[in-house]
Amino acid sequence: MEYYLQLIINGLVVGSIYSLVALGFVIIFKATKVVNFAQGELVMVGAYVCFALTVQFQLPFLASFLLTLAFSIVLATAVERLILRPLIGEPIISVVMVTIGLSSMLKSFVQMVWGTQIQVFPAILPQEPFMLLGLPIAPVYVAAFGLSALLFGVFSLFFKFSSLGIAMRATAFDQQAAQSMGIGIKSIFALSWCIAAVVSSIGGIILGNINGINAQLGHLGLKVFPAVILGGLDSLLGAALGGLIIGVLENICEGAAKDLLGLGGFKEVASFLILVVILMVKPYGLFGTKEIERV
Amino acid sequence: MSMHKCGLFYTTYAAEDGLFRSRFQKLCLGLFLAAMLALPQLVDSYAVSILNLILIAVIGAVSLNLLTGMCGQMSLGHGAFVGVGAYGAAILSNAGAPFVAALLGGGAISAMVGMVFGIPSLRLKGIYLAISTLAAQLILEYVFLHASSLTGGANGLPVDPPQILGFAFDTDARIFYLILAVTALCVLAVTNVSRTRHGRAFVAIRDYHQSAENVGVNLFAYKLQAFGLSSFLAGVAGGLWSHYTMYITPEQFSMGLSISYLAMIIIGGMGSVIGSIFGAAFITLLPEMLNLLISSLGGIAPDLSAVIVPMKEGVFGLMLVLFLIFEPEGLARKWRLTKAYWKLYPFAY
Amino acid sequence: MNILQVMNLEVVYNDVVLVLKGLSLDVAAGSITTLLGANGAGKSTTLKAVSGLLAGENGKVTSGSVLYDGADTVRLSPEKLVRAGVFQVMEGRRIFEDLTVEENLRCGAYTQPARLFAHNSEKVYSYFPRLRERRHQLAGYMSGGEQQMLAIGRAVMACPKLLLLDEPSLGLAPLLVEEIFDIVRRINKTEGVSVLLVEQNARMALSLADYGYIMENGRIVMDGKGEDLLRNPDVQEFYLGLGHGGEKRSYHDVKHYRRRKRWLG
Amino acid sequence: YKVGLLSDLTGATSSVGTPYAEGIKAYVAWLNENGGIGGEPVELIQVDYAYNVQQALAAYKRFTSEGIVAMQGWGTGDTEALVKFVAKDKIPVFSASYSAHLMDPAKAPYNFTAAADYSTMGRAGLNYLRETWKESRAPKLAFMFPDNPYGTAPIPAMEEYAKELGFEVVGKENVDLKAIDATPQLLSLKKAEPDFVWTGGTTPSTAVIMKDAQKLGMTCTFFSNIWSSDENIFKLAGDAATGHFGLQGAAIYGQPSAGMDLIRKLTKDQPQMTHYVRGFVSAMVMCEGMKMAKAKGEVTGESIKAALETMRDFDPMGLAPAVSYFADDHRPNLSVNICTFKDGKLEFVKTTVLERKKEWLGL
Amino acid sequence: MNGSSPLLDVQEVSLTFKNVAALSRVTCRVDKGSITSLIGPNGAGKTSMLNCISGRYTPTKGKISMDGRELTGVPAHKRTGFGLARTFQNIALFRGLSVLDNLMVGRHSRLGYGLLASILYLGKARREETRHRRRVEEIIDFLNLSPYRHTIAGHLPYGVQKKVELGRALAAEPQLLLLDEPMAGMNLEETEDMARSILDINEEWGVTVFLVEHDMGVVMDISDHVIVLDFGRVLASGTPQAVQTNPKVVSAYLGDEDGLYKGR
Ligand SMILES: Nc1ncnc2c1ncn2[C@@H]1O[C@H](COP(=O)(O)OP(=O)(O)OP(=O)(O)O)[C@@H](O)[C@H]1O
Ligand SMILES: Nc1ncnc2c1ncn2[C@@H]1O[C@H](COP(=O)(O)OP(=O)(O)OP(=O)(O)O)[C@@H](O)[C@H]1O
Ligand SMILES: [Mg+2]
Ligand SMILES: [Mg+2]
Repeated sequence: MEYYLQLIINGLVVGSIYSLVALGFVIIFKATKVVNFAQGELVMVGAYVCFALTVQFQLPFLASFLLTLAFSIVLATAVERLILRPLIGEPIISVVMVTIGLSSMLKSFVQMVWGTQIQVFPAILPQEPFMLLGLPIAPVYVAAFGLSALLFGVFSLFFKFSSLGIAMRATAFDQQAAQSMGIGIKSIFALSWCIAAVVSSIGGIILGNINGINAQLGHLGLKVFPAVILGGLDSLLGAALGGLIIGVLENICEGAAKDLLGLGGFKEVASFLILVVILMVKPYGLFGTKEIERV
Repeated sequence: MSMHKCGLFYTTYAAEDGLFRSRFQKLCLGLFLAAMLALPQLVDSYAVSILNLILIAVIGAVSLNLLTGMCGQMSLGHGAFVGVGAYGAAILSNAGAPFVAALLGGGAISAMVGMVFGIPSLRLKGIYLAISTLAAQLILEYVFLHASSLTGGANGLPVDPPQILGFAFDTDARIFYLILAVTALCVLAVTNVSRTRHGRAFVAIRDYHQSAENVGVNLFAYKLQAFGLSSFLAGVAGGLWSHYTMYITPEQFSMGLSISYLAMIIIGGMGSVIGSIFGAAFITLLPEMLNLLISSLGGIAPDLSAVIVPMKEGVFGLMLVLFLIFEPEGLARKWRLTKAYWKLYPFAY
Repeated sequence: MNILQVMNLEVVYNDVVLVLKGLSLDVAAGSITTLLGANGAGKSTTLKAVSGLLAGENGKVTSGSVLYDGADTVRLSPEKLVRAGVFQVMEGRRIFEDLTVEENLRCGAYTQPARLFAHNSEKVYSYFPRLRERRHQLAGYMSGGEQQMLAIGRAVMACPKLLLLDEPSLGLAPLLVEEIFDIVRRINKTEGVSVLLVEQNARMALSLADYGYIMENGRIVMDGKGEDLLRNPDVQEFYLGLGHGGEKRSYHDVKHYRRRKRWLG
Repeated sequence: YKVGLLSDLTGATSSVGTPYAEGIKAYVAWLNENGGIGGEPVELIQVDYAYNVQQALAAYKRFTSEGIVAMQGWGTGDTEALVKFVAKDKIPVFSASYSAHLMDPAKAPYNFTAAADYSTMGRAGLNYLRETWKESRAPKLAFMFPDNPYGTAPIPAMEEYAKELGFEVVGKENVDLKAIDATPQLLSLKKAEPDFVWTGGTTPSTAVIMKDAQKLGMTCTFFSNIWSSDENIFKLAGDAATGHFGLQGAAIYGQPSAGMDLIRKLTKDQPQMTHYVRGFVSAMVMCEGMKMAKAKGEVTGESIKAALETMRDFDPMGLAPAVSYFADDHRPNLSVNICTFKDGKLEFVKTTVLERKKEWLGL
Repeated sequence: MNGSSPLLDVQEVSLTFKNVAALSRVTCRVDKGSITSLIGPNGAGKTSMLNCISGRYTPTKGKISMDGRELTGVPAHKRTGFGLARTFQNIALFRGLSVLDNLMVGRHSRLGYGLLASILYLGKARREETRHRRRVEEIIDFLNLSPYRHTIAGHLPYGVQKKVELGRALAAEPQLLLLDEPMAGMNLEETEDMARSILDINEEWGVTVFLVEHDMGVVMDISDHVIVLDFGRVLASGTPQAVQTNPKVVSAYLGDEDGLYKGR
């Protein structure tokens, strides 16, 4: 029993990383209706930039952290302007494909600048794990957990109560109508990408602390899909919880599939399998907004 | 002075409906086919093998276009459906089935699997469905790897080159004719579907599923048919692939393959059969061209090529982005424009 | 004093389709002006050209000018124009369906300081008591009329000086049409908002408006005071559906020939 | 002579594929400066296939149409996909995919490798651990590997050999190559208290395992295969790696030998990864085969293969255990370098040599 | 009234969404050969009623039958087989298909060949296509759509799109045609045109029409029978003359008496 309990805790802990990345994804979706397949690559680029500044340029961590955020903002603005804005109003598959193209470009960019070797992050956070119910937990995960909780709280309030947040949701629903309200949709788009890129870079920095970085780091983005879809694409709560749930499910499945079915390596598939089942029951995820379909 | 008709007039509906409406078009097609038939004799085996890869990709792309471009059901698992066909055909072939039977059998298995994974389309739409097909991709990859008694698991599965009536298609040039024939049939099949009842129903579902239902289209049945037919053809592509490469491993049917099929139909033009053909050629040729470029640069400036190598993936991404931004209707539109120009030539205005 | 002057406006869509071909009209400050015309005549295009929303649809003003309060606004972005007091209620309501009624109103008030929100929303709720009942409901689930009220409510929130209304009566029940028009009149009278109204419902529009324009094919073909236009026999025949004696025609009597009389313009 | 070089410079395995390809190129460049193959240079045609089988296939076709006589391959997927082609076209291939079934000429007549297969490595590791095991009870063994062709390849062979040696197998867990966390798998293993754990992934995934194991306070010793323990292990795992073992098919940079002196000269004392050394060796063995073929007559794919199969105890300048191939057995040797992780460095321990058992061929 | 056998019979139909009762115990009928109109304030449940009939919504309670055959429980796509076709309040054309193909989709349920025949496109499929194409061309002529035959529907002007939608519904050769606000957003000329088409469809083709419309000018003029809904209930039902003088209808829907002409 304790074994399963530990699996659950570990799942929550790892899931918080997924939540963190998923939140960035949902922010973009909520404000622009863009399904961003390059989320993982945004995370990766953030990690690399911070790495370059701290290790290659020997800047103090705080300085390089802030510079990384600044870089993310520049990158996000450029991406939004050059790549996504021309696609406003195109069908979903085009937008998906353009972000896939973007992910290739970002990956290639990282390989060109930093090569394909594994790079190691300086240890920013304390390494000494602490115990929770008999399970040692690395401080990195606590940081991820705290951060995703914080971001979730802040952005939930932001989207619910602030004018800007409401304007973002309005823009996502109908850009032209939003424009007619005097909402500057260009700045809304740029802003939402910036927010998401900043969140992602922070995620990248945390992730880099776990196991170094290489050009394959972006694969984490794939992990985020079960999380956001499970939670509902446009729900921050969904992203936060979805990440945790997927984390836990993966752990449980790993344990249970072993114990019960003798299947190995089930972890990776499990989350997707469960996802499909849940979607069949709740087609818009747990907290996603149902598309209003009236004729 | 004789009068030539300007523009095309049809006297029957059937004639208007024909695939190749003018004598000129028929002539072009004939010339094209003749050129294709002569090609293996004229170029080296590398070029023929690239053609083979393109033709197989054409089937995959055309079939994905049927599902995604025409019926509007985005699939991120097409590569895995190709894989199902590849394994299915390989297993049947190894069990002694004749090539044609193995190929069709592989397609049939793939069609069944595709329909099973099409079931979520009953309830899911748009990106939610896309993600559930991504699940199909990962689940199928898992099966390829773990059903080792059938698929050879990690070690992969060897296949013999195809044989029909004792004739072995064991060189690039020989198998080229076989692949060409199968590809032509598949393309014809999709073209036919696109201009008949089913194709129209697929587009109707894509454009407005509510009203499609009210004109009598059974949404679920037709979506399943789209999934089924699309994966059948994907399976045929897989069968050709496995018999062509003679050795299949799970890695060959990864998510990357699914994405490149999507790239093909995007670059070619969604919903357009001819576009899928262009797209398949483009995406297959792109890395080859880049590699050739890099090799030739390597001779001149080795340092430069080291920088360019990692750009390859970036170029792929950039192509995708540029096409989506500047030519969202893909190469198919370029083709239409060119055709329209030549049709009126020399009276183009 | 004209709050809006449109002079020789030409608008092109997608760089090819010329939709407005030298259109001119004026809106006197504090008045209701109506713009009538067939489908596709370019009425909505005119409004979008004024409010700056053309860019989103690949449309461009190629010549002519739009003077709002005496200043040319052709190059201004829609958000600047809203801040300057030009607000368009778009055709087809275009409410944000997955936002609540109140959130929709907050979008309308986006350019206004937050402290005015309570006061302005109170004003909207007094015009449309039904919206108050539904303030926390998702707007997408409301009926057509309620959505139209919300669309106008959003405009009220923005405190415009010039209100552009595009077919506000579309799909509304007769009672509601009347109600909406009453409210437009009230907004005009009590707040002094100038209104440029595009309508298919010529009878209502002309009886409400101080001045009217009739357009065909991208040009103004006739204009005059509201009541004058109402009495004009051509208008009566083609826009009001009255026979020559001024009595209502029956649809059974409309014969199969296609009437396609156009004013020369 | 033209030789194809299929490398992954941008794909999933590019972090190790790049140094490997560098090693190959360095050797060939050096050889060409020193007389080539009997006076004729070896021309490498390099293609990056981004770890994509279809591109590998196209690259191979390009190689053949340019008339290569031999090829340096790379990963599992592409090597397997080309097995039948190279057999038909009679092109010997040296690849860095050390699956046991590639060693069997009956199945893959034209495939060669310069290092022992994964199964042999695993066996050698077990052999060494058993030798050093002092306690009287049977040592407990567990496996952790990614669920992919490469990861699963040696497991059955190792399980069998472990039983033979008197290990008790207590668990098998999968850890994905891209895993950022191996806690659930380790938790499940922890119950079984293994003494030794095989890690058959890549360096990043091994590092994750070692770190998480240290965190969980596990005391087992890890021994990891050729791709999961290179110089990066310390960068990633820190001192969590200390004391564990890695298996190598070639020398570690700095391990003294004639070949190492050469490499030092060529790389101007820039430290290189063991993959570089292995690529170097692979090219050397291949070129040796070409030289032998040249000595007998024409250099063709067929003659290279024939020459290689007469190769006996060829010493690749001390950079790797001596290599011999037989017409019915393409295992280069059954010798594996065991090294340990100490003081932030890889340290050579010994070379374990196993008997060339017929029944192990291809398994 | 022409003929009194009910083609469509709605019995005690109720429809509730989470907490809204869109329809409550609605009973009404549409006589064969008639033009029957359904009017009522916005949100009264008119579209919901059409949706129940066409199978988009499933009534929570009650029964709908057509020509004596029970419709309840029949999936939407099978209802064309009962002779039912409809148009939508907001244009719901297949934007990517040509006008011709839109109408051919309208005939979908009348074409019988299967997927295999589609793939091969020989013999049977080809003959059927040609045969039905001929029929569709007649409808195109009837609605004066010939200039747009091969135009992509999404590129057409609003008024034409509305007509194409009507054409698509007609292509199914229905017995009962449900029209949801066909005149909305049209000017007088187009309204007259549309009204004329509806009358022709009714008179010449003998199609029964069930019309939802806010344009009282049209409704009162062309209907044989009018049903008024309010808050999901039948408020009144009868001849146009009877309905427009009904005080309940006036206060709930029409407003003052000239509300009648507010439509125009
Ligand atoms: N985004 C666009 N791209 C291309 N053409 C357009 C676009 N919007 C409108 N048009 C064309 O411009 C013309 C005028 O359109 P507009 O919407 O201004 O007409 P309208 O008078 O408002 O008609 P309605 O009464 O139908 O609202 C029409 O022929 C229409 O097809
Ligand atoms: N899918 C749905 N989910 C929830 N409520 C709905 C749904 N469809 C309709 N309603 C509600 O049912 C009621 C009736 O709506 P309906 O669309 O039938 O009105 P209507 O009479 O057609 O109005 P209008 O004249 O504006 O078109 C409304 O209150 C509406 O909010
Ligand atoms: Mg308009
Ligand atoms: Mg309605």
